[in-house]
Amino acid sequence: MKNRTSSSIPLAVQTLTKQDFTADQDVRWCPGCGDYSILAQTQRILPDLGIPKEDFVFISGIGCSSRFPYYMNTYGFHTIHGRAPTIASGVKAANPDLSVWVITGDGDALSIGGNHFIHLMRRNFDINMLLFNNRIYGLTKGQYSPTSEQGKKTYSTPMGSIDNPFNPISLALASGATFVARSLDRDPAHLRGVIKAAFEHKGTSFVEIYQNCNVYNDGAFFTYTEKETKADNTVFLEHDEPLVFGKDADKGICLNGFKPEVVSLTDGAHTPDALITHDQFAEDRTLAYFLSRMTEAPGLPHPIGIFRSVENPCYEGMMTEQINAAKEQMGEGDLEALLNAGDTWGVE
Amino acid sequence: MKNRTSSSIPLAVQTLTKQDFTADQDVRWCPGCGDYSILAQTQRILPDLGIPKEDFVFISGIGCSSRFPYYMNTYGFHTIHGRAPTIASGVKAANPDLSVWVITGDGDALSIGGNHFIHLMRRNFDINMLLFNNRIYGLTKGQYSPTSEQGKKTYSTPMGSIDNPFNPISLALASGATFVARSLDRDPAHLRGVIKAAFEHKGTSFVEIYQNCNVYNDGAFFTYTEKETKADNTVFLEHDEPLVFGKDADKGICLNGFKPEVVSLTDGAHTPDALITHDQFAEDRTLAYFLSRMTEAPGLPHPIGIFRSVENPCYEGMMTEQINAAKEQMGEGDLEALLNAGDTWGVE
Amino acid sequence: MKKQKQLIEEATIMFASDSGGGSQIIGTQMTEASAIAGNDVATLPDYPAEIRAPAGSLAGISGFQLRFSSLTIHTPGDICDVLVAMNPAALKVNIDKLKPNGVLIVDIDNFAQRNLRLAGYNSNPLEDDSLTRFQVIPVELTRLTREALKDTDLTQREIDRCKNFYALGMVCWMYNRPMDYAFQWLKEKFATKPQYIEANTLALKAGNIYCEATEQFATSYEIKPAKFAPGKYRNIEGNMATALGLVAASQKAGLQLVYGSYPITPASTILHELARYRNFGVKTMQMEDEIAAVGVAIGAAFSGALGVTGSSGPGIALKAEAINLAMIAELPLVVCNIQRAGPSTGMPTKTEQADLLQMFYGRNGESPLPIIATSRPSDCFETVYEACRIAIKYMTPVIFMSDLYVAFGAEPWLIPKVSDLPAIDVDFPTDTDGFEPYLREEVTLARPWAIPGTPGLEHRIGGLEKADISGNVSYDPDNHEQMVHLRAEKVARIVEDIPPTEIFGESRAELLVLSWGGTYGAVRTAVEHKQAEGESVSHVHLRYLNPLPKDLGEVMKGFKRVLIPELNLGQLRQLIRAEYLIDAIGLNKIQGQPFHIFEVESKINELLRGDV
Amino acid sequence: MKKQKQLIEEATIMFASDSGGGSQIIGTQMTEASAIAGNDVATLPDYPAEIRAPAGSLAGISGFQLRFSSLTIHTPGDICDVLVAMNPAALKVNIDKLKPNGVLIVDIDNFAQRNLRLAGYNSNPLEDDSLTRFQVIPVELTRLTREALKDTDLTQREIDRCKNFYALGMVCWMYNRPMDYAFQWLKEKFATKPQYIEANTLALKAGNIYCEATEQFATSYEIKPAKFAPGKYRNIEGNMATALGLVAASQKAGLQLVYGSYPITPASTILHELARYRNFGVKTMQMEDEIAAVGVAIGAAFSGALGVTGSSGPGIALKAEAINLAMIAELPLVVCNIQRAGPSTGMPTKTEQADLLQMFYGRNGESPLPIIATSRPSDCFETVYEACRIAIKYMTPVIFMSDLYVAFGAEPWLIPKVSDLPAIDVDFPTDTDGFEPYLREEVTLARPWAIPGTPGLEHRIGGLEKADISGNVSYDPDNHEQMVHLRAEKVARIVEDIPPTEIFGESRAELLVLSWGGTYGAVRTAVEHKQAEGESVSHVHLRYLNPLPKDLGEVMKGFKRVLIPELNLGQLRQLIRAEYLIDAIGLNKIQGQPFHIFEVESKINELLRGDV
Ligand SMILES: Cc1ncc(C[n+]2csc(CCOP(=O)(O)OP(=O)(O)O)c2C)c(N)n1
Ligand SMILES: Cc1ncc(C[n+]2csc(CCOP(=O)(O)OP(=O)(O)O)c2C)c(N)n1
Ligand code: SF4
Ligand code: SF4
Ligand SMILES: [Mg+2]
Ligand SMILES: [Mg+2]
Repeated sequence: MKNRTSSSIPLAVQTLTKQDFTADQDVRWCPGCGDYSILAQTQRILPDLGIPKEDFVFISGIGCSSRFPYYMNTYGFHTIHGRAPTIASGVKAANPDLSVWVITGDGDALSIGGNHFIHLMRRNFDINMLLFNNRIYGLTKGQYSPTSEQGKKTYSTPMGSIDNPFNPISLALASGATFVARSLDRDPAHLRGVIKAAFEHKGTSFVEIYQNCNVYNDGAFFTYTEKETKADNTVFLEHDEPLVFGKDADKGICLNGFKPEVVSLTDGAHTPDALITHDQFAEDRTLAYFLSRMTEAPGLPHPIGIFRSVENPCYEGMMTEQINAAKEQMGEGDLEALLNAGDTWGVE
Repeated sequence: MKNRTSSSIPLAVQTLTKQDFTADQDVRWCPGCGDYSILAQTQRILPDLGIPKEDFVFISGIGCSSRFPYYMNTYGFHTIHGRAPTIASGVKAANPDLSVWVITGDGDALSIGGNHFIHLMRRNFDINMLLFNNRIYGLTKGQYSPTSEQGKKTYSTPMGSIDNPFNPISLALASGATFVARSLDRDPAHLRGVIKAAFEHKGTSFVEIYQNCNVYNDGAFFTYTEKETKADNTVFLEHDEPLVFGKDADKGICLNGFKPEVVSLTDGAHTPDALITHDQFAEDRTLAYFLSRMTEAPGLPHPIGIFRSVENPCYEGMMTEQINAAKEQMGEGDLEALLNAGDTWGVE
Repeated sequence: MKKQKQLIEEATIMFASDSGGGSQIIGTQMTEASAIAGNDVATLPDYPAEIRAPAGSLAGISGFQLRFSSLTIHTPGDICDVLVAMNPAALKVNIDKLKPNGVLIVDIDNFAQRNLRLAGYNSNPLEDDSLTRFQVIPVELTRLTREALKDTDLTQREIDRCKNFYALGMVCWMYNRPMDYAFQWLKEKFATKPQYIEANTLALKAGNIYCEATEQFATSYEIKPAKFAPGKYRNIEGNMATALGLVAASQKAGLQLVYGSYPITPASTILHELARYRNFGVKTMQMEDEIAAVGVAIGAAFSGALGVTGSSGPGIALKAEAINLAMIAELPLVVCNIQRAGPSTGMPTKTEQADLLQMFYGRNGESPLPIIATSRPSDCFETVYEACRIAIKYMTPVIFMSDLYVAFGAEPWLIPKVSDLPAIDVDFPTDTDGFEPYLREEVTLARPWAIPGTPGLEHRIGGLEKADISGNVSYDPDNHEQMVHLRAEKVARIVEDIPPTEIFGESRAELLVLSWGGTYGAVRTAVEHKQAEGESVSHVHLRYLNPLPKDLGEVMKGFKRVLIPELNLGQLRQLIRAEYLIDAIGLNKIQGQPFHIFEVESKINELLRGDV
Repeated sequence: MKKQKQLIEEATIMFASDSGGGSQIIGTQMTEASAIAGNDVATLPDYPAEIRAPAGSLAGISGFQLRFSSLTIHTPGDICDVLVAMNPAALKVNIDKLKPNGVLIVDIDNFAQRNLRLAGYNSNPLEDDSLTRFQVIPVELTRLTREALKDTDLTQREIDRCKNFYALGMVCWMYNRPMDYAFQWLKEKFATKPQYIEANTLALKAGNIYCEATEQFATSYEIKPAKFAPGKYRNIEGNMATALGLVAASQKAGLQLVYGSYPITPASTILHELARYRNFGVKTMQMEDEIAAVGVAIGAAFSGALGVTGSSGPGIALKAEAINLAMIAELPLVVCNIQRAGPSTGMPTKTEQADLLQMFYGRNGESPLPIIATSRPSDCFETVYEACRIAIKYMTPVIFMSDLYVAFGAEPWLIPKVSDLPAIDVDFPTDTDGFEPYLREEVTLARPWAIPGTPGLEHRIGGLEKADISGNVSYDPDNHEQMVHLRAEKVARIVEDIPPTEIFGESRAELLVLSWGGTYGAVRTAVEHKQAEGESVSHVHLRYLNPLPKDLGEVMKGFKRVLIPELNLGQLRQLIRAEYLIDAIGLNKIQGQPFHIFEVESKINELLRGDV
């Protein structure tokens, strides 16, 4: 559906509203859960995408986040734990005209579903994945997840977890993802923008959304989302813009060999020209990977925004091409001929 | 076992030979298969590692490569498809003194076993994984694998495969692997060196070995392994050395922003100083990642050697620490006390 | 006003509130207090579906049912004497469980329009006639609690969270329960937050005093201690007992316990519990998925540890391939299936016992495994211990089956003496002479557990068919047949470890009720009742499902008819019919709920008298 | 020398060589030639275990057994008339399959010391007395082939690879087979390598002439065409027929076919075959694992395609959780289980039928699914077609069972007319009026297949229990019970689609032999033989396993005893016993090999006469 450009949007579609995307089921997340905001932003942005409601399909695994499809008045499939990418791939393969969305959690996508995650990225179906990363298992009541920081004390790790967490952005990039972004449940405008960009990208779009689980992991991302700390601890990635951040846009990031370095833009020693300029369209994914690793170095701000956005052929498109080529070469399949192919003989 | 230093090797161990590691079973790979060389190099290097034979455990999944343990006169477990990392983790967790090796194929590790692969890397058990990458499914007779180049024609893809292949090195790095290397079935000395280094590394060691499947994918790596082409198409990574390659060591690789560039060392315009110097111990993994991506750019040589080797705490070690800490805090577990804990009451 | 005190045999109470409202906590408090007071107790927590729903909504109601008695009881009761409903939704969800003329305590402060609407009430049930068949006791619980705590430093929100203790104080008064246990618990729980200790203690006392003071409460009840076999007791939840059983088995066997798991309701609490026993050397590993979880357990078993994995139906399905590997590799492994209501994701917070045939047959090829099932919370310890013992003795994976009802229920447990626990002998061979990886022990047919690190016993195992004795890969047709039979025979021989079947009641009678798993309590009680009425009915409850006890066929011959009540469509019945060609009759309930005693009774009536 | 020509009814030949040695190729050539000549044919390729073993080793031997006949046959034969053994290992592995006085053709050039040792012979069997019970025809096959091709440009290695065609030439002479088919095949196969066409053609002719010329061969045989029903035929392998059946079903239904799979023996060739039909719009997707494979099929089904997945036992085990999802989501899906010998990895290149109960019960909770099984290569088409038809008609996953023996075997297939294929009606609703995702069709209980992209029918499905009609999530106890019964009832109603049971033989007799799956041929032939001897025995072969035909209970009542031969430990028997309380008797073989006819016959004898 993505190839419908906005100019060709039928009128009926343009008049859709958030309400049209709201299902009649009671929303059952804990009061205060970050999932509400993600739902609301999705419901708000969808009417703007210019495609009819019936062409949206939301597919999820299992987890708090994965109840999402029930609340969307679109086609939806709440599948099994970790397997949403596979079912979404089937949906898209069978009908490339649908706008297919995978809704998943950090456990769903990266723990049990890790394999499907990396393979979805490399196949580059035109599917959008929203990963609600709350760094915890919400639905099963608070065990650590593959994105929980090492040492995290949870019900299953009373002495602290001992596995190193994944960096979902790095993993997606290394798996071959063509669109990789991060956004925040508590930054509605940014979130809507990223969801829209993900939709517009042709190929698999991976969006990690930091999501607050106020029951089992409250405040996990407050450094990046709350007013007092946000500006100094995040850097918003904008294409072709230097990496500048801080309350007064007073800091920037330089490259030193392969290492990022924070510099002051007010001490006169550095100008924005010296900073790394973001290039989300870079074919080479080293920059994006480099940015994704900044999350780990102390003192560095957390990158938010689109890390990479590169057009590559989509799986379903190539499949269609093969089918067309085959039809051209061998002619449209003729069942009678197929059954009678090879060496046959008659008996009277 | 790895903490036994060579100085403390008991004599009996030192006198082990390749023969000691050779099982009494007939080797059943196709004549000419690259697996033979990997087996031979492993059997040759093991006696030098200074640990008793009974402490080696080889664990594999399913595939041609995965028959490997049957040919090693050590403890071995030929498990099920893709799951060797999990079983190896259990072996190591239960007995950290064992030297645990995972033998796997590109399908076994990266297709069905992809999730266990990435999680093994992040947990950093002191386990060594040798991945025999022949870019094909050997055992099931020639379907494409997740490392097969796009467009590959196989039994299951008569019109060419349409998925983008994984880069196992990138994936391992993004997953958090602490030791990442690549070697060649047809370079016995290099292979032995890398196997030894993998063993010596404390933490998960990942070694990708380019392996020729002469039946279903013959010559897949000849550019990198055969005399005529090898020197110009590979660059051997050596710690603290500049990236120099070519028949006469006449070419080098420079960094241009985030992009690698081949330069001539003979035209006077560049000296080795201008080249990228390899740092396998760099904490930051961007360099290693950058090197891993070189495989894809045309004109660039293929890196062979150790991409990254960094010490991080191991899962089994941290587990032991927690156990010790718990014993210290709560005292060695007393079963009688445990059963009688909480609120109890007596009935006469 | 003079209050009356009445001696009664037993009572069943239900606490119900929003899931954050503390019903589980006060339920547990009351349970502990009753148990310590010497009653027999049985509990049934009823968690809401999956996620915390908005306050006041039907989907968010959390309930805790508790029965305590001066007699021996086996279930948390079919129906309640008292319902404490903290809001309209709690009332709506649970009112059907209150017996006619039962006591209904409600927090009327929560019956505002908004809450009524959320609960789907068109009119206020306290004001219309819909509750006339109950003794309704409306209490201004919110106001009273605020009043009682007005001098504390807590915020209003914090104060409101003490309401549950106010209610607990009331119930303690009603049943003459000392509150010391709760005081003590508060002290430990809030050791670092003394203001909470104080506030909840105040609330507790205030609730208690309220009952003493107000005329709403005229009678309190006394329930004498039950008769228990002598010994030391504690109150225990099923999953907690399972965790302890695993630790005990590993300790008695002198083995490390490695528990690989992936969170899933209702199995997760075994993982949580075991994770607390690092000082016993217990290694819990939360893995990336269920396959990895069973994988580490298998690897640990190969290394000589007690490898255990636990999950519920959907996760167990994922483990099938790996369990099959452990089966052919003949490694000891315990697989705990804490069943929940299926199929598929089903109703994850509800109970069922519909995975029995999955455990028998859910693997490719002929893959026989011993299967044993626990019957009640206090039985989990012994049953899972037995699973470990069999696994090690016979070198085989063993399936341990429990279910959500048992896992989350609690009851008094006669704490065993460590020295009385059956021995678990582990023999890691070291003798290289004549060692063969698949040379079998004569009686058990177990192969040797030769573990890595043992000099001279290096060998390879795997999932391909293996030659008898040598364990090498073999494609020999006769060898395959022999191995298939040997593996079946090994499991069959476990029958020798099974004690003779205990028949509860006469060994020859009209009707045998045959049951397994968590239906024990309801079935046993129903049969007790019927026997007390002089009916010709007996009960056999199976712990061992595979193999079945060898005398079972004989036992069944003593009865004209056999009734098999199950929370599925007849899975044990299918096995019994196939094995013994007996026309066993099913009583099948598949509602995500345990049997009520009366349901079993009326089926017995039907069969004995032909009333339908 | 005057050669004799003898008319015979049938012959069974076995070609055996190293796996690179071309036995499969010449076996197939001879099969095609015989089929085209009008014989009934049946084949049994015997692949070596997994990997190509070193030349000359026992583990590397690849065999191809072919029976051709002027009568109707159902199996590739119990025992061979001719064995062509290209080296000592080929001889050793297969000599037991040669009948006494059978013809043994060996390439003596390959009987050097080294080869004998590799095959584990202490002395040369051609020189000691061990082969005296056969007609040994030693041929210098290597030398003769080199001689015949000495004028070509091929290398010696290339020349040696033509030996198989030399052997084929000989066998063609022996059975008076025209070689045109082989000539033609060579032309197509080596279209780009004319030197290979020439060389192999030369070898073929030389082998033929050799027999004509040398005294070693005195007699050739002629086998008349068999009587077939009129129609057009082709020779077909089981998996190929399965692939065609899937394409046909999708075409007749007017649906896209999406086949998600992960390679595994013996299912992979279905994937390979289907991958060739892109011009039919067939989308084959080789996925990262079996779970993903069934996942894409389910997603495709949700989108309105015919979603199919195929695997073998271990892979099917992995799919269980997802199949259960499709079951509760009530989506059409076809799951092909091409069984191999288990348990675990087992013997991947051998046959068995031990996954039946896994297919019935290998999922958590009550998860009923229709199950149908094919009986022979030519039956795969119709059976898998029927699986698709049922899946779509009843909106349910359907299990299609085949096995390695059927999958790799070949036989003549009466090609159906496309117009004669049963209709498969697909109705994608578009009417929004009164649309409910779980409102059922009255007769079939199928829910509507409302697919994404349809305006106004937006709805959500999932793995949680769903409310009747609306399909919303529901935890209501009674609703759950109702849904469990509805799902069971839906599958039960498929019984109405099952034709009355065909009894081969009398409908009242001493013995009924009841079979399913790939044992058809051996059982049918055994019963034919016994009936010809006047014995009171009949045969029923089941295609539908779940539900069972509704007249089956009645049918079985006509017989004193029921024998169920199976390549497992008695899985259908278990079902039949439980369902009908009949003391069915088992004949169970679990050797990775199909039944021999005589095995079934002797069991029948035993039961009819009490000989043991
Ligand atoms: C096969 C299977 N294993 C385990 C579960 C239990 N389970 C449900 S959701 C979940 C994890 C949820 O975590 P996440 O994906 O982070 O989602 P969140 O609830 O945090 O949004 C688990 C373990 C399941 N439903 N199915
Ligand atoms: C669960 C399961 N699925 C599929 C298979 C079949 N299978 C065996 S090995 C293999 C792939 C082998 O490829 P790779 O790992 O690259 O090993 P190679 O044979 O090339 O060394 C497959 C698909 C299996 N044994 N088990
Ligand atoms: S448990 Fe956490 S993630 Fe789940 S609904 Fe509640 S707040 Fe949200
Ligand atoms: S098929 Fe390929 S990988 Fe397997 S043994 Fe043969 S040559 Fe080696
Ligand atoms: Mg989460
Ligand atoms: Mg491979």
